[in-house]
Amino acid sequence: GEGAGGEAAATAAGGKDGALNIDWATYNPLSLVIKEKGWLEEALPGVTVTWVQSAGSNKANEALRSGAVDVGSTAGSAALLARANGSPIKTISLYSQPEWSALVVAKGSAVSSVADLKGKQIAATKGTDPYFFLLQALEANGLAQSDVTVQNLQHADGRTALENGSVDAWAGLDPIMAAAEQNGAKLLFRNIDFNTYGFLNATESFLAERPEQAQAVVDVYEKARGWAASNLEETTEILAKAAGIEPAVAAKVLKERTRLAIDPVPGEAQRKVLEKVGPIFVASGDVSGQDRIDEALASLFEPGLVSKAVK
Amino acid sequence: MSDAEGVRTEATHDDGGRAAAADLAVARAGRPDARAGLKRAAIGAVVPLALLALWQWTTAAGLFSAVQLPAPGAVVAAGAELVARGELWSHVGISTQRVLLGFVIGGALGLALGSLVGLSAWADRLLSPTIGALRAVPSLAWVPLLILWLKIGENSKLTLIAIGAFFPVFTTVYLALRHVDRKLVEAGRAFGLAGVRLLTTIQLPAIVPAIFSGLRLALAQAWLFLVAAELIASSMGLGFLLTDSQNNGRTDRLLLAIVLLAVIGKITDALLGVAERWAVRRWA
Amino acid sequence: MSDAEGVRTEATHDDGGRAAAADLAVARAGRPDARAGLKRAAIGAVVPLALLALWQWTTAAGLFSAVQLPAPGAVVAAGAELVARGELWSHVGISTQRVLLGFVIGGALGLALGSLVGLSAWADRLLSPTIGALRAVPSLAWVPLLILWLKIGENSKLTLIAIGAFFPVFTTVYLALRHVDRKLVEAGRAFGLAGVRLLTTIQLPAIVPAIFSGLRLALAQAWLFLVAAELIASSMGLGFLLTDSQNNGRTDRLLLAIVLLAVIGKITDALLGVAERWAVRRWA
Amino acid sequence: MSSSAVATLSAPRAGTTRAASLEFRAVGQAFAARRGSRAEKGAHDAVTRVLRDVHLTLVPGEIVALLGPSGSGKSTLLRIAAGLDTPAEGELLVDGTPSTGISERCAVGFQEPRLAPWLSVQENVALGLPRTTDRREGQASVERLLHLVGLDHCAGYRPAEISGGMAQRASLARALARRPGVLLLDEPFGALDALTRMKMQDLLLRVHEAEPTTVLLVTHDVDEALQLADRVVVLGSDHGIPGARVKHVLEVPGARPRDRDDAALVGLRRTLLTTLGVDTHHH
Amino acid sequence: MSSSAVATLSAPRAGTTRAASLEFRAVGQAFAARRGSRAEKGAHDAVTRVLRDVHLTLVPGEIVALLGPSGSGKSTLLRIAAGLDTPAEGELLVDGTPSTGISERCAVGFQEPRLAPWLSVQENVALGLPRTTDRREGQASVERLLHLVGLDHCAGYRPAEISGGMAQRASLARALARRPGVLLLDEPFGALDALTRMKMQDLLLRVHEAEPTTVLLVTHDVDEALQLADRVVVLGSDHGIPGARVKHVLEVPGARPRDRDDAALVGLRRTLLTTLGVDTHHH
Ligand SMILES: Nc1ncnc2c1ncn2[C@@H]1O[C@H](COP(=O)(O)OP(=O)(O)OP(=O)(O)O)[C@@H](O)[C@H]1O
Ligand SMILES: Nc1ncnc2c1ncn2[C@@H]1O[C@H](COP(=O)(O)OP(=O)(O)OP(=O)(O)O)[C@@H](O)[C@H]1O
Ligand SMILES: [Mg+2]
Ligand SMILES: [Mg+2]
Repeated sequence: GEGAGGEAAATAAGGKDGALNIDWATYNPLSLVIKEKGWLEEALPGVTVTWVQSAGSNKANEALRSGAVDVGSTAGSAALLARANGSPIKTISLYSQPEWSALVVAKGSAVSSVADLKGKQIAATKGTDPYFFLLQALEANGLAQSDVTVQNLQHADGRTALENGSVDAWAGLDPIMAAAEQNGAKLLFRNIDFNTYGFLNATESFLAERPEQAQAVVDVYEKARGWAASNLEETTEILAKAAGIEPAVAAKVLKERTRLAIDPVPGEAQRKVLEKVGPIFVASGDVSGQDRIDEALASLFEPGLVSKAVK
Repeated sequence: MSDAEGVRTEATHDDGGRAAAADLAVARAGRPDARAGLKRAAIGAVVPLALLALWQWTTAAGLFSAVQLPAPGAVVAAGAELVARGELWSHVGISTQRVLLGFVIGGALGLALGSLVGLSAWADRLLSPTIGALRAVPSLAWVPLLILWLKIGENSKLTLIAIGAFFPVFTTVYLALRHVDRKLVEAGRAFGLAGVRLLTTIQLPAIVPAIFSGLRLALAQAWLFLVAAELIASSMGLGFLLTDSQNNGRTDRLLLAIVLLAVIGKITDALLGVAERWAVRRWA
Repeated sequence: MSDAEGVRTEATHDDGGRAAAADLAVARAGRPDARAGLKRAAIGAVVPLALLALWQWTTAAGLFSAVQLPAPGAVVAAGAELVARGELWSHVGISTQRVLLGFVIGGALGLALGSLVGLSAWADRLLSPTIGALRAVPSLAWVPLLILWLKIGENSKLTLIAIGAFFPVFTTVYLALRHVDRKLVEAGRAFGLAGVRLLTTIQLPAIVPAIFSGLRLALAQAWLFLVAAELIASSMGLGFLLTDSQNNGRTDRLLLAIVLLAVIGKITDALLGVAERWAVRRWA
Repeated sequence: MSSSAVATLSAPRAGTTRAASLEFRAVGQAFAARRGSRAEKGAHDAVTRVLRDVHLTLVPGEIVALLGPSGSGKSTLLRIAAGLDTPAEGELLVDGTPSTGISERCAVGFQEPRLAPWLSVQENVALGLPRTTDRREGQASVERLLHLVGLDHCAGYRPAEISGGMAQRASLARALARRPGVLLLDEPFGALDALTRMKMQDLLLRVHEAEPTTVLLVTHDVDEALQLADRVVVLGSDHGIPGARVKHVLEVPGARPRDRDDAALVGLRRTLLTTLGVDTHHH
Repeated sequence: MSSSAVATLSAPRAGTTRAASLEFRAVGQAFAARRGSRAEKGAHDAVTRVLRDVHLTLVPGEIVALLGPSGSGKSTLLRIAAGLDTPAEGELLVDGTPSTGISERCAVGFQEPRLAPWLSVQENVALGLPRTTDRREGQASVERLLHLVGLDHCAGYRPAEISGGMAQRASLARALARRPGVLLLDEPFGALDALTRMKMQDLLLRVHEAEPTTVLLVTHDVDEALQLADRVVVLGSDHGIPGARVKHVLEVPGARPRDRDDAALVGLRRTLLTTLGVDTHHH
């Protein structure tokens, strides 16, 4: 993780024409490739590109909200939540369909199916993809949320809690989940369709004021997608280095759990998942009404740029 | 009492003892205590109200968008919504309880260990390097360790808050004990006081002001550590509300949590201030 | 010097002045300073070494898995790896720089405002309620606000650290100024000292011990706030290493970050301790 | 401790500080009993009256000694003169104008030495210098004063490293450094042995001669009062009425230095001791 | 301030505290110059010698007055006797056995009152009570002592609310409360007016009579020494040699109370003053 290129330069963040502030994140492999290769700087000569790391969807949203970055990567659910709560962002592309969440049990656990989780303790981080994954998994297996106790823990802490027996299962997130697996933990339940995709989002003002830059970003992402597909080993290396994880873990994440070769245009598939997640936000009070979800879902996608790029 | 530059002379804040002409005259003129208290509160409210007005103005002027900085009204509305859902008081109640318990435990340990290390050269050499190192371990770093050792129950939360409260008391007591008036300590020793009796008769009373500055910092730090503590498997509490709203982008609730933390923090601090005034009247 | 119970008498730590028989005898016997320093360090290392042994034993005995609690060796290896990648020193360097700058800024402001509020009844009434409320706002809560106001550059990080360093100094100075020996202040006033001259000649020197206990707490708190500060869009620094390793499940790096924070925190604290000893010799 | 040193001390700025008159007009003082203290419980009144109706005028250049039993209010009166406390009743006039607050023209030697523990003896004495003093000149006069009070060998010592009597002399030097219009001294020689005491009394007289300032000197030593003062004022309270007032004022005859065995002084001594309640025939 | 009160004070526990002997054997004391202080710079040696080769034995029940110029080391010697400092040379014997550290059998009245500011006068005096004292008995004897030193009306006052002389009396009462085998008093009457001083001297003598304890009394008043002491010891240094030693020891004849005008005493007074450097014919 260096690329500290812009820690000081980032002060100048904001809507200057000659500057682009964009995030990179270990959960967005394409951003790592682009940053490593310097393609964005290449595509936008004369523009100062500042790379800012996002530690998670929540951090990316925070940066988008404050205008600290123009383009940021989040999970689909997080993008919906942000938009529903008034953040002026639009999804301009999809960087992956990841299977970053699953239900995990400890080595030697007696739990062998989701149904066994009735009455048990499960660790999850509220408001994140693993949490939504858990709720969908429970529903799909005929359990209500009230049938289990959800312990709200940060992702890394959830793993510790699982391993020291504080909880019976954990709605895990990669790469921590992959590392836990190496250590003997078992994936109890997985379903890639319960994950909400990786959304590349831009602020509305950025799209309105600097559409050429936005187009360039989307184009470069497509270039990276193509390159990553044919250079999986090198992509793995880049991820392992950036995230500071074992190459084996990185390989697992990238090769088994991430689909990069997807249709990058946000549309029906994403809407279907998000329609399930939306009401959960309302029920938990994180969003004050279903109308806001509906509104957000109706206005979130901005497929124009990426449609042009894939043509 | 040449108080020309508005710089307070000692006498002005002298609660006990010496009351010269002016004070006597005032005392004769009746009890102005209640009115003075009101006036004091009014002056204290000036800055917060000004900040509030500034806040209202910036949002009204559209300097920030509503997600960036919601208007005060929106924050109040978010509070009302939480009240309506019956959640606000649980948030406030559970956090206050955690902070107070953790503060009492950490503060008591800080006082005890600060006294020991401050007075015993052996304990000083043995323990203070370790304690000094632990002091710089951030609250967030304790979280995984505490989960590992104490699991995810209430214990680990209280322990973390107690850790936060421990260090300010420990440090102030430890350092203040070195500077107790030597003549007084010597007098105590000359009259046969030693060890715990010397500590409680001379040394601790002599540092009552320092103890209270440690306690007030400890209470503040307990509130600071609350947020980290409520990262440990909680679904209630102001710290939880804060992180949760931050993650969800509910800036209105986030600000509500900040304001509540500030206000409740200030209230608990003011209560401690009352205890301090009593103690200072008694001991200093 | 009846030091029977191992409880230190004042005289034992009396750096200046009075040196009775025993000390004179020692002085004549040559310079044992270096040896005494070594011995002191050795005693101070006992507890950390014991903790290290305990750590090694628990991991060797398999009480915790390697991800829960990696063995000390694994942590050292993680450190070596970072050194090899040339990253460790950048992490350490940038964090130390941030902490020191923030500490200097926050500490200076704390001293100035603490003096003002401690001495001027007006400033006290006007400001202390607000400051008391802000004191309880957790570091994590400042993050979104600072990003909003100062964007994500170095300024917002330094500001957050300075906020952390401000309050301990402010609080200790503010409270200590109330308890400066009245007779001495009166003597100063009788000799025509007032305002800033009274402050610098009598009041501040009289509270040098309190100032230092504030500064030491401020330095510790600056390290604590570092982690929150480095949540603000950074990709370097020990706080970043901590959160990043936590997110990526690199427990070995996480522990490395904790140990480094503790060790560097203790080193900066020890340096401050040297300054304190000098100041105390000069002023107390 | 030469006369020339005293003269040099005064020389450079001679005339800048003029002796001032000091007048107490119907001055009274009272203290509020400490809230919550046991003292309050039995008391009918929460206010203790210490001084009442004190009238006293010091003409410029005069030396007045203030005598009175322990706890009678001597220090309290001196504090009022210094402007450290405001009287509850009456007023204080310095040079004919009512004075509140600390006057630049007064210097105080407190009953306790009140030296700043973190300053050396020399730095403590320098605190007394008038604010406008030139640095070099100030240092020179501090050195001269330290020499005069016999502390030149320990100019760099801290207050904790000197004896009680040495601290008292340092405190005296600090007050003298101010070269004030009114010099207020609260038992300045209380902690000194006979010889040092005589030397210091001598010093005071010589300083006064070189630069005549108004002096109000609290003492508990009748002989000292008679040796030094132009007038002796005795404070005391009337039986049953709380609050001390001026009970006696005695003019002391004869120019200084005075002979202790002078008949007039012996008579005055007896009168004063009797006033203070000491039976001079017993013992 | 009745004799019966003094008697009652001693009555309940009479005989428990036996007067002890006190012996200084070749005692010397030196202080290290403060590191970094200016005092050090000019000095050849970093050590200042204050006492040298002090030999002195007090038999049980004896009253010895210690005289000497200001800064000669009187307080230093008293501190050694109290076990507050260890002598650099020689040793201290209490009742014939070498003593280090604070002895339960000594009580000290310091040169400054050293009252705890947060305790009332009464509580400060109670600090002096031996540790084994029964609560009620302790309270009674504190009350009696406060009455004897004339502070009964301000038992509940804090030290900041009493005058210098009152504080000194409170400090004396605290030392007396201990009913020690050896009573060490450092100028206990320095801040008192003539009448109060006589009363307090009287009190000391009566307490001593009721319960004869060994007393080492530092004073700067030659008359006081002659009135109270069995022997007068003068500390002083030989010219050019640093460090004070015992220069003179005088037996004072006559039983107490003594007449001040007794010819023998007048002669002794003159001798002592001369020893201390005061020319008794001048002034
Ligand atoms: N701050 C105070 N609060 C209450 N009472 C006080 C205060 N200061 C002084 N007094 C009272 O005022 C009286 C006079 O005190 P003052 O110090 O003037 O006496 P003094 O004549 O100087 O005595 P001494 O010779 O013992 O120094 C005492 O009875 C004392 O108790
Ligand atoms: N802590 C110390 N460090 C250095 N020197 C000291 C220290 N304490 C005392 N002295 C020196 O020892 C000498 C004797 O001091 P001491 O207090 O015994 O005098 P004293 O006879 O009691 O005088 P006084 O009558 O003025 O009280 C003084 O010259 C003083 O400077
Ligand atoms: Mg007085
Ligand atoms: Mg002395």
